[in-house]
Amino acid sequence: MTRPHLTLRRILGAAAALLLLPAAAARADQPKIKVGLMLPYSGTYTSLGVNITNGFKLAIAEHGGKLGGREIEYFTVDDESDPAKAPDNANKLIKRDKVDVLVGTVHSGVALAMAKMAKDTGTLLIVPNAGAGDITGPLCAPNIFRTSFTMWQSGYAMGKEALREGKKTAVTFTWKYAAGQESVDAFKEAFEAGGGKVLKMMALPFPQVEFQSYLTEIAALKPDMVYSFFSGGGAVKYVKDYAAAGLKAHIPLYGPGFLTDGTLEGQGEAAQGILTTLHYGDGLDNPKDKAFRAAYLKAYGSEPDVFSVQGYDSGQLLAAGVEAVKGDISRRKALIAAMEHAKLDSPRGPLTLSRSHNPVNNIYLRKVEGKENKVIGVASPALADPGRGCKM
Amino acid sequence: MDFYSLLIQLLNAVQYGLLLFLVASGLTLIFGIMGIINLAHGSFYMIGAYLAFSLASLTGSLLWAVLLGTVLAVALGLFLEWALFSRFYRREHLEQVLLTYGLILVFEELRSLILGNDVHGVAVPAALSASIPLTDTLSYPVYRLFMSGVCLVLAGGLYLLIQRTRVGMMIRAGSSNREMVQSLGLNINLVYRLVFALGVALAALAGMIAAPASSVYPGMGTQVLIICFVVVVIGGIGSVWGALLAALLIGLVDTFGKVFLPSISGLLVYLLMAVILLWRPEGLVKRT
Amino acid sequence: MNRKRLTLALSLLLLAAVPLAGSAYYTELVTKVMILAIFAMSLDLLVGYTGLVSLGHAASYGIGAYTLALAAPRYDPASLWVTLAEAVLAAGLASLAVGFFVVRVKGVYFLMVTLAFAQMFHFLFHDTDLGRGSDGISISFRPDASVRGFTPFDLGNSVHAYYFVLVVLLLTYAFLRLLLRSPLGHALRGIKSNEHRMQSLGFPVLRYKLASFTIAGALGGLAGYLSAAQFGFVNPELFGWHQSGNVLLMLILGGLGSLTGGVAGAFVFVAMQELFQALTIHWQLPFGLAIILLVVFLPGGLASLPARLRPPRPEGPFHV
Amino acid sequence: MSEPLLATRALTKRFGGLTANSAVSLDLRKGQVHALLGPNGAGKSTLINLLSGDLPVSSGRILYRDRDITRLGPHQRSRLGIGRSYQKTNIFGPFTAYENCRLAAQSRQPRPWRIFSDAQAVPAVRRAAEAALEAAGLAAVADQPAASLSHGAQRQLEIAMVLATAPEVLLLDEPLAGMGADEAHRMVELLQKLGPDHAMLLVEHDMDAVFAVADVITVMVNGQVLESGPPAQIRASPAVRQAYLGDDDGPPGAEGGAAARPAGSGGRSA
Repeated sequence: MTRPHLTLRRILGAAAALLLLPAAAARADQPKIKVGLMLPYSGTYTSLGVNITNGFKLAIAEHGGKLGGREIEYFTVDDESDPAKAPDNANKLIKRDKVDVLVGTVHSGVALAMAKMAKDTGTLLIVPNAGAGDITGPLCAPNIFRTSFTMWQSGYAMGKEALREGKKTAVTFTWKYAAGQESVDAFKEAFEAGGGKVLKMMALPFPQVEFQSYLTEIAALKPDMVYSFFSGGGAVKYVKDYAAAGLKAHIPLYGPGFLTDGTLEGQGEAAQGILTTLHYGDGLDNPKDKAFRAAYLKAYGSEPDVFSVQGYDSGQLLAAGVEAVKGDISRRKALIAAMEHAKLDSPRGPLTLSRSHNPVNNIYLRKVEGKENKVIGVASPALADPGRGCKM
Repeated sequence: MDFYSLLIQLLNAVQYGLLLFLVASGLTLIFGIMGIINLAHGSFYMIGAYLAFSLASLTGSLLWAVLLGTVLAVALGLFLEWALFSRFYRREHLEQVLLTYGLILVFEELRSLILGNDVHGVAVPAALSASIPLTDTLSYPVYRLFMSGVCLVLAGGLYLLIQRTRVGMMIRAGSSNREMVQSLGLNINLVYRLVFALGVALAALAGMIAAPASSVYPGMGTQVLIICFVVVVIGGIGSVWGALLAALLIGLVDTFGKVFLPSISGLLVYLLMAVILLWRPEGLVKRT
Repeated sequence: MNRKRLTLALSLLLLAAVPLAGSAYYTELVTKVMILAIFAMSLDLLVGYTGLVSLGHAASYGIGAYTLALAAPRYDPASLWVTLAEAVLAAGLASLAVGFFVVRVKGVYFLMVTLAFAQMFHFLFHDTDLGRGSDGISISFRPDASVRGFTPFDLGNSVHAYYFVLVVLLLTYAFLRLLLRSPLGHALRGIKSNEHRMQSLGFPVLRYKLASFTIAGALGGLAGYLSAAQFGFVNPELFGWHQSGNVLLMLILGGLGSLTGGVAGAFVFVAMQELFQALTIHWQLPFGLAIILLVVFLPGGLASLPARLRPPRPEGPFHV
Repeated sequence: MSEPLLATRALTKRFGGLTANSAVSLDLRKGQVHALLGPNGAGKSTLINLLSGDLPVSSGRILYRDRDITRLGPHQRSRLGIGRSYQKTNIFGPFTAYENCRLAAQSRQPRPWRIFSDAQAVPAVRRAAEAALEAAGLAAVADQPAASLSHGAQRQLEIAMVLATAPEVLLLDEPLAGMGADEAHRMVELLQKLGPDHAMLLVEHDMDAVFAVADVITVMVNGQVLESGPPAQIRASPAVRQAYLGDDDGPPGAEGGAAARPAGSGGRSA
């Protein structure tokens, strides 16, 4: 049994420990613009978080490290791609550090929680990756922007492309989470609208990678094609298992770009020839991309990828807004209007925003050749997400 | 469903079940003999898989990786038993839970520090990388047959150990009774240490041979741990043969659940457990 | 006794004063800690008083939280009082159903089975259409406390929310104190001490254990509900076994079977977590090591520390 | 003769290949102390465990007032009025002696689910607990933790707890085990006092005690009933002498007293 007089000492001790924690790291005297970077710096998506950060900082550096004459102060939080910790983490940046702009993140579940917080508190949010439709759908708000994509865009473009290639039947297979579900739904929407038939929509819980029994089923169903969304290590394994199960030669595999982006090293021979759709790719023949790649390589010593581009465009978008109000970010309406109407010169090509603050850009068709996702055409030019459910 | 798909799904189920058995047998042995509830058992599976990954990239051969990895796993088991677990045989289960919970955090974070958090593939050895074609679209990867084979060999070894040795007598008696063990003329401390190391090695070995088929990824240990608990609950606590039976049953339910009831396939294994709890609260195989 | 009353009153005063410091962040942080304290106290009924070591208590927490997420209308605030009652009821009923299976097994078996059932709920909300997968559900509006047009407080205001949670914490404490004083409470302690004898004295032990499991679950649901209301977001990780492990850890840190121990444990736990997180992103390493060292060298938890440092009393209670 | 309160019919219990009780039939009547004798391993404790429901029956029946209770759980039998004590002290160590008995009495309390009432404030329960302590001679140590009591007092508490549940049938498993002479004497007095109002089954190795209180004695060997009858009949039985005592040194419980305890039984096993 506890001795009663311990209670106070214990509670006091605990409370003291809490209060001793580092309070807000800085109480800035100069009016710096506080940017909160809430991205994965540990976990499966570490490299994505790092590349987005690099891209973002490169864009700011190109503006001389200042926006509208004000310096930028960064606050970083590792979101661990853990939705359970998302409200806590976002809260730290918004309430404790009182950031002006929140930038994040990769994982859709975390980003949804951030969008919710941003909507509640009015903090400006720029989403540099997560493709969940809801962020610029029901959760849309004047202060929420996205510079990446929605899952709908690449899925829809691939649905159209598959029809052009004469496919009649398909099976879809993805992880059972919003990003995957939205991707295959968009594919189905376009594919069936044009007369195709999706035989079966299969999904396994994220982040499981035991594909074997599903592959057996695909073989039994014998569709003309398979449309799959997986990413990262899961995509590496999936593409290899798909080939090992003997399916690749008979039933071609298609997917959004994430299926083969940043994964070709591991996928090797198994990935060759796979067609994917995405808003970026290798061998884009435009000057901005060449300049960006050179600058990025110089600054960080590594090749940029699609995530670096998205981080870079997030920086560009923020710059467009803050420059327009000459650093006076308290002029919210003007700031937001400037961001809404920004016409960015992105490495991916021209980039504007839709009414729901989602990027409007080309979706390219890419083919895996060696270690590259070669752009072989435009699957859908200037494709805009329909922004379903957004009332703004 | 045609004959060949059925056959392949059956092979998938058996392969998954055998792998589960390998992990769960270590858990049930350690519990049955030493009375230790080890939440960190799944971590040994994870450690095995990551050992296979890093040793295979160092040595360039999965075989060497598995051999070296097994030695390391045994060493880890001996060390942990000596440093920590030997102090906990007479402590409450709650404290064992706390200890092994702390171990999970440490193992996971060390893994993250040393090897990062990426999902990694492990190459299937060239000799085993082929697939056996069954129909024009259906084929079965040789490596998966190999996995089942290894699991069967290990299960056979376990059978011999349990049926033919004095340590095995103790395991069959399911005894944590020190006097009885000593009356068999065994050095109790040594036996405990070896059985613990054996349990660790079985889990790690399962992780190693599973690595090429399942990839290595953070959190793989806890997933397998919870399923192993279900195996032990269904099979009967401390019973190795119950574990085998339960693991195969779970393999079947899980695999065919994915085919026939995909929307609730994740739940089926737990529903199976609930039914068994009602029907036989002590598990399928009761220890006598 | 006086001393105990005094310390409780002082602790309460201290807790009541937190929002006066004016930091929204710390107000919300302590709100979170108090919610965890309710959660830990609910588990104490099970572990500390009934002797049932559950490693699946997160199930009730998750169900409480998901009840709000699923019951809340998408474009309007939900009624606090209605959804709160629904959450407690849902978690209680789910615990009753799970309890029906798990109270039959004992010891380590109980631990494994509760963990497995919590995982089942994890999959239920993760895999089926009920819970929108691993991304979870966001709750667009905070529950509304108004009754017939009168709004006593606003949960959107972090100070209001703080005092609301503080009051719920006190009510939970009072409820459990009363419960433990009642015949049921005495019977539960009897079961913890000697289940076999309780049975042979004529107590329907399974039914009592089921009652304890259900009440603990309902209160766990209460904590889960409050957390969902505070953060406006739920996801399947709420059912995760880390959640169950952490609350057990809080309880052990603070001392089992004393209710206030759970409260203190929640504060110590969060303080440790925040401290280690401030040190390194690999915070689980020192955290895990601390747990291991604690259990190796301090089996009774932090609560036993002062007693260990004090010289042993001459007249121990055990003389034969 | 009165109707039996508790009876067994061909009760059998097997553990794997071992038969611990084989076709045991006996009757317990109100006002009768029925002692069970036999060497260690004869199946006496097993029989008590079968009667109390602690062990499931392999075959045969148990009847309580002619009602078949073979399948009832231990707590249900206890509520019918079958109380038992344990050979190995089985009490609530951290609780006071009073609370041990109060808890026992509480099991008979109607409406146990009133979760906002004070357990200590139920007069009937308090009275029952106090009476049981008084009867067992423990009133002086009522407020001491049970674990801190002397061994003898713990044995008395063991009985007091059973009494607090106001049973009709008492199944007492070696109540004198490990007691000193004084304590044993007091316990025998208590048993004599309880005899007339209860049906009692007494397993005990202390021959003096058995012959002092028993109305009927059943001798078991190897799980079977060897002989059953009044003490005089048992004392005189050649079969009992032969099989159980393994000698013919004279009648058990005669002037030899404690010295005549059966060989190998361990006497008052501690």
